[in-house]
Amino acid sequence: MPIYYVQHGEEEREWSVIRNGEGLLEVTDPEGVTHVVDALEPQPGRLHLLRGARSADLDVREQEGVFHVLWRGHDTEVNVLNERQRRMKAAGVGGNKEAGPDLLSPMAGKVVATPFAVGETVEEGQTIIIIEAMKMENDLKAHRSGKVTKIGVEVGQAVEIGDVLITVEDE
Amino acid sequence: MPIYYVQHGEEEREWSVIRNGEGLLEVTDPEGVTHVVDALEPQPGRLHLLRGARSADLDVREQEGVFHVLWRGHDTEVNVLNERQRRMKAAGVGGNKEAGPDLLSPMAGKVVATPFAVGETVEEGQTIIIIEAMKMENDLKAHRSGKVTKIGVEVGQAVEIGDVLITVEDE
Amino acid sequence: MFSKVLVANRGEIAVRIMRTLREMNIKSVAVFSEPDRESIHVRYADEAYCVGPAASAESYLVIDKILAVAKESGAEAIHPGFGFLSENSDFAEACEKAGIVFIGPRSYAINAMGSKTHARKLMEKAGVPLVPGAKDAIEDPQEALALAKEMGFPVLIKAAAGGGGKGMRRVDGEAEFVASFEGARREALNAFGNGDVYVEKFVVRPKHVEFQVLADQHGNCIHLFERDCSVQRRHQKIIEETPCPTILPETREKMGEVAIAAAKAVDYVGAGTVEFLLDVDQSFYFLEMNTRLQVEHPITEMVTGIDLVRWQLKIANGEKLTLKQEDLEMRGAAVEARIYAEDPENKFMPSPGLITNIREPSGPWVRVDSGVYSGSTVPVHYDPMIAKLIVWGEDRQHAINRMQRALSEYVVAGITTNIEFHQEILDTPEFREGHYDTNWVPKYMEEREKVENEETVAFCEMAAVVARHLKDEAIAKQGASSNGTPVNGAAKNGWKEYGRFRQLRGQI
Amino acid sequence: MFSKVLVANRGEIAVRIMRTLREMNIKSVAVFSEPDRESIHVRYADEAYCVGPAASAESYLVIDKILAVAKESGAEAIHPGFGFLSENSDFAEACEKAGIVFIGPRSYAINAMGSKTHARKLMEKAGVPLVPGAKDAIEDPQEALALAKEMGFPVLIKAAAGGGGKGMRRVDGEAEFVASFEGARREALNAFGNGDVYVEKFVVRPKHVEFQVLADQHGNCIHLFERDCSVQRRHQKIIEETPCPTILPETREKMGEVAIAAAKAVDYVGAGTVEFLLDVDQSFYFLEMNTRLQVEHPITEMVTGIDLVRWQLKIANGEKLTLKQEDLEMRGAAVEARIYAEDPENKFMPSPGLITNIREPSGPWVRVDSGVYSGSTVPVHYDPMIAKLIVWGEDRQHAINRMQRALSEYVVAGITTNIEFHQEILDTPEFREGHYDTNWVPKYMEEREKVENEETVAFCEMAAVVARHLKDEAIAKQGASSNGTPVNGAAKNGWKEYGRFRQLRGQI
Repeated sequence: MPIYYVQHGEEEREWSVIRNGEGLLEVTDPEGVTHVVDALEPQPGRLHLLRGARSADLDVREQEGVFHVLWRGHDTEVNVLNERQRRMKAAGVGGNKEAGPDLLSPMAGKVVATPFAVGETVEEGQTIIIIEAMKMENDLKAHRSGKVTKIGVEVGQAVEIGDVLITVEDE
Repeated sequence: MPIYYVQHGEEEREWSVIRNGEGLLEVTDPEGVTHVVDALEPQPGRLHLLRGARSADLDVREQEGVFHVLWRGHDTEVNVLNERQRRMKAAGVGGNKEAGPDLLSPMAGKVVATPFAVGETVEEGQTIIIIEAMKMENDLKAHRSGKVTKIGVEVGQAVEIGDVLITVEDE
Repeated sequence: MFSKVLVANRGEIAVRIMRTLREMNIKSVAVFSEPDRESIHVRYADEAYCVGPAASAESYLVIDKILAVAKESGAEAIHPGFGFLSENSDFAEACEKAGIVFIGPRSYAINAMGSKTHARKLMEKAGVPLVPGAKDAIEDPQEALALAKEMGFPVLIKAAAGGGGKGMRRVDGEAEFVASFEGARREALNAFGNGDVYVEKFVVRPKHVEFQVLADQHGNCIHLFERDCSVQRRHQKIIEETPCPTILPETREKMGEVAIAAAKAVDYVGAGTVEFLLDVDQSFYFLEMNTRLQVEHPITEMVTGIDLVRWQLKIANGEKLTLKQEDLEMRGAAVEARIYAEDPENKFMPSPGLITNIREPSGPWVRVDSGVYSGSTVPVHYDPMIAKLIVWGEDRQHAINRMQRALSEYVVAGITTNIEFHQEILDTPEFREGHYDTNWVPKYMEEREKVENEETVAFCEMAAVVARHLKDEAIAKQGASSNGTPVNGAAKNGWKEYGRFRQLRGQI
Repeated sequence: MFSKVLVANRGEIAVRIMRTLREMNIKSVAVFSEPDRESIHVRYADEAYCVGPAASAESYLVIDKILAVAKESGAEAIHPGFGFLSENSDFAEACEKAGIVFIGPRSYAINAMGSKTHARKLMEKAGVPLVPGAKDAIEDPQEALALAKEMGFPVLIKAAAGGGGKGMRRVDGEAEFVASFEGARREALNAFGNGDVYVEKFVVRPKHVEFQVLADQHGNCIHLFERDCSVQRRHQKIIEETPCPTILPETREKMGEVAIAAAKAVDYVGAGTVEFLLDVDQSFYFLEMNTRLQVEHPITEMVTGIDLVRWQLKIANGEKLTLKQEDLEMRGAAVEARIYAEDPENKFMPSPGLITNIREPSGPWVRVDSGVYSGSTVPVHYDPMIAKLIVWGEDRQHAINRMQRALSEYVVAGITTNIEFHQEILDTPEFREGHYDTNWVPKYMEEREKVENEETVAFCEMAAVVARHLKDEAIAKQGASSNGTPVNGAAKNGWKEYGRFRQLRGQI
């Protein structure tokens, strides 16, 4: 029976799913309760579930291993791994990166200002870079206190999501 | 330069298309006039054309070699073949079937009545079979005059589009 | 108010009802037949229960199954929508017995209005004007023929239990009478489980004008003005509008009063519709009363601003009608176009199947009550109406122009629909002038010559050629088989690749 | 009337204008920047011309290019929408010189109202009440600081040429003043090509209430009631509604008269909006006049039944305003929710990108003015507003419930939007009671504790587990690589395969 592992905060929750003889899914939750679920993908990216009689029409898309579940406007992110993925993660393949000294750009946009120079000290929460996107200036705060060791971008430069902007290392 | 053949009534019209250095299509119509066309597929099955400045947002889907072009509610069917398809058709591969003695079902539904028996004579246009679909009875007329040689369906039977219903042969 | 309501219907009307339920914070319970597992009303509901196979007689029409779902789910009331069990008095009674509120009139009113012959007698007594020649149900074709000859052709054969044009035939002469009579009986039996039909005089240039009524359990009854539903084919309505373009204000007032009298004659409760034939001389005749919500109810909602489904629920819950006749006002004009899965170029044959792509119109004063989505299959088992397009305008002209705009935005690919046919109808002088009657569409179809716009045809040809070329390019690029469908991204990126190097081009 | 009109804008507002053009049988001409080749307004138009690269300053804002397209296409008039060139008097003048009708006021009115300092002087003269402390543009931060200290914190730094919250900063104390001042100047310069800013007293609990006006070229001017736009964040409106829930009828009348006086003071022509601060004691102050169509114009359209874009066109064409103030009536209530591509859980960071799937709400009294579609990319270069959701209701309560229903239907996948945030805001007691002011959202955000519904979270977890399982099943079936996305049909047919053998299951 396929087991799935959901990361919920610190906790890892174990689910299992099996398709029964009638074509329905038997889903066992972390408390050990088994639900009979009729699952249908009416459109690409859409999932309609009948858990017993409860009807839920969802949008479920996977982005980098995380499932984004949209239900009636509510957006929930769920980290779910199958057994193979969990083994790979345990072996360090494709695992999450440790939060490091690099500040990554959370958006695409244009660099407006970098108030700190290399070598200067910043406090966590101080504005460390300003990025313009969609006609608004967005102040990005330092993610940690420390010394600026590298500024990876120049004023006026276009940046994409995930680009390394500034590196702050412990003093 | 790829040539395309459009069947328009009895006539075969010749078009050609080539992509120029700017990535735009140069489309030459049957009169020999060349149009510069910027073609984009914004969504699956959708086609947006800029012919010069003229903008047209279309739905274009191919069904059995025929293109259905939907533009602002208007539905146009276009038979278009590329050179290879035209050669194959000329060689009798995948060509259109001759209209034969078989009456094919134009719809999915249930047979309600077959007023004629095998051996009887029908006139073109007489009701030869009644099919219920979507709660309405639909009278299908004989497609030709002749003698009923075969009734391929029974009253109460479900039929699909294209099923042979009744065969009418020359007397 | 109820906390949970079962909707004993499918498709667009089930969704329309559930929308109001959600706005009222009432949980909705759907029922569905096996092929409707993918249907939009199942997706929309809070709960959903399968009630059997495709055939309505084994699923949506089985009273015991519907009631079992109501009990199982804890629904306190059932909304029947239209069609199916909506005008079935046994169902209304069974609900009552089961202690579940039936959202509609009492079974007495359904029975009284459900048999057209009975209804006519009641209406006659209440002083409601009737079409000449109304009679009891007849079984013998020869007896019926004799009657028809007596009142003179054309006559109309109608199902006693019927509605929606099923089991209804116009007969113009003696020769075709018996065959039509039997066809009507067969259709009626099939559709309603009751083959009773009757014969009446056919009024030749009538408008079908109906009045919406609302009545509460405390004796209050109002009307919400008229709808002109004369654009019909085989007694199926195609386009409805309000106000009726030819009704005079004094006629409206009179008809409204008669509609209320008709409803009161059967102690009506809930939302109902009194149908009339309106003659060119403004005289009018009672046709029948539909004891349920009507397909075309949205146009009334648009001009009055009143949510009819909400009032159905409030009335069923015993609340008083707080709307006063004198406060009601029609603002502007509304038009509804029924979107059918059918092929107008091929005798309006049904066109069920997979909808590969749908894009519904929107924007100012456009409403779509839809029962389908991209990727849904229109099943062969049920009504071909897949959606309703409703628009509102400051006046009739604006509403029609807006409807044309909305239709031009409507994309339904994969199946054939009557969208283009609507555009054609709306552009005729007859429709623009508003003087059409219920016979107009069939007459129009006979005389119709479809003129193709040469320029449009040439443009669409070019589009098909371009589409073929893009497919061939994608195939060449991917080395796919010649039947392969190119991935969307390919053509899209193709453009992007080249697009970067483009300047303003020659246009400016 | 014009036969062809150029729409010098993009996205949802361009489409909204083109919809009215199509309803009036006027051809529409789109302009687009290179990344907007795929944009919905290009697809919707009758003609479309590329006017340059992504940067507005090199495309949408280049007067010469827009005019060249107008000439090339033969457009007789230009509708500027909002933003971009809509309040640029040079553009209005250039149109006039080129013999093309600018759909908006004369350049004099744009200039008079465009400079807020100038506008305030004019308004003062016209007897329009003003917020205390309005002054001229200041260049020196120290001089500005002195002024701010004089009137007392908090103060507001505003762009003289601005609008839409750009170049606008609230400053609560001396320490942050200079940095904010310079930030505001930089933003203003960036957004409007003009870095002038001024400082005014910040009214602490104000409602932002604005009046829609319409004025023709013949001296007639009316107002179409108010809009409450107090649900704001960083001076960006989020939710707008009409009527304002706290305005008294007599205040409405007074403010309406003042709005007309303000418009007349600059010989206003066309559709415009006079913005006020409304205090809890019903006193009000002129803020500014927007000399163009407003983002939130649809809620006014919904309660009045008047198509504002059509009147803009008629007025620009020299027609007389046939609407009379005394005939205008607000029916019911309307609410608009702006759908932004942004992440409320991450400091409202912009979230541009590919929209993988979109499903817009519809049904009774729901309107979507959308600028996107499934498969479209929200570009990083322009405003993050991708659509507007507008609903109407019989009263405020119904409108809010309907908005919640519509939001629950709205699906935008691939990017992050503020749909869930709207649902949260609409459910707060502050919003439900209507007593919110322009400072409420930021205050709410500070105190906000997001409570997750455990049951919903568990259900969504289950959904993700099921989705993972279906992917794995499809992969196993197809032997695809572990990263492959399963084809939709696979899972769907999977169900069908098994579905045939199912009966009613255990539920009934």
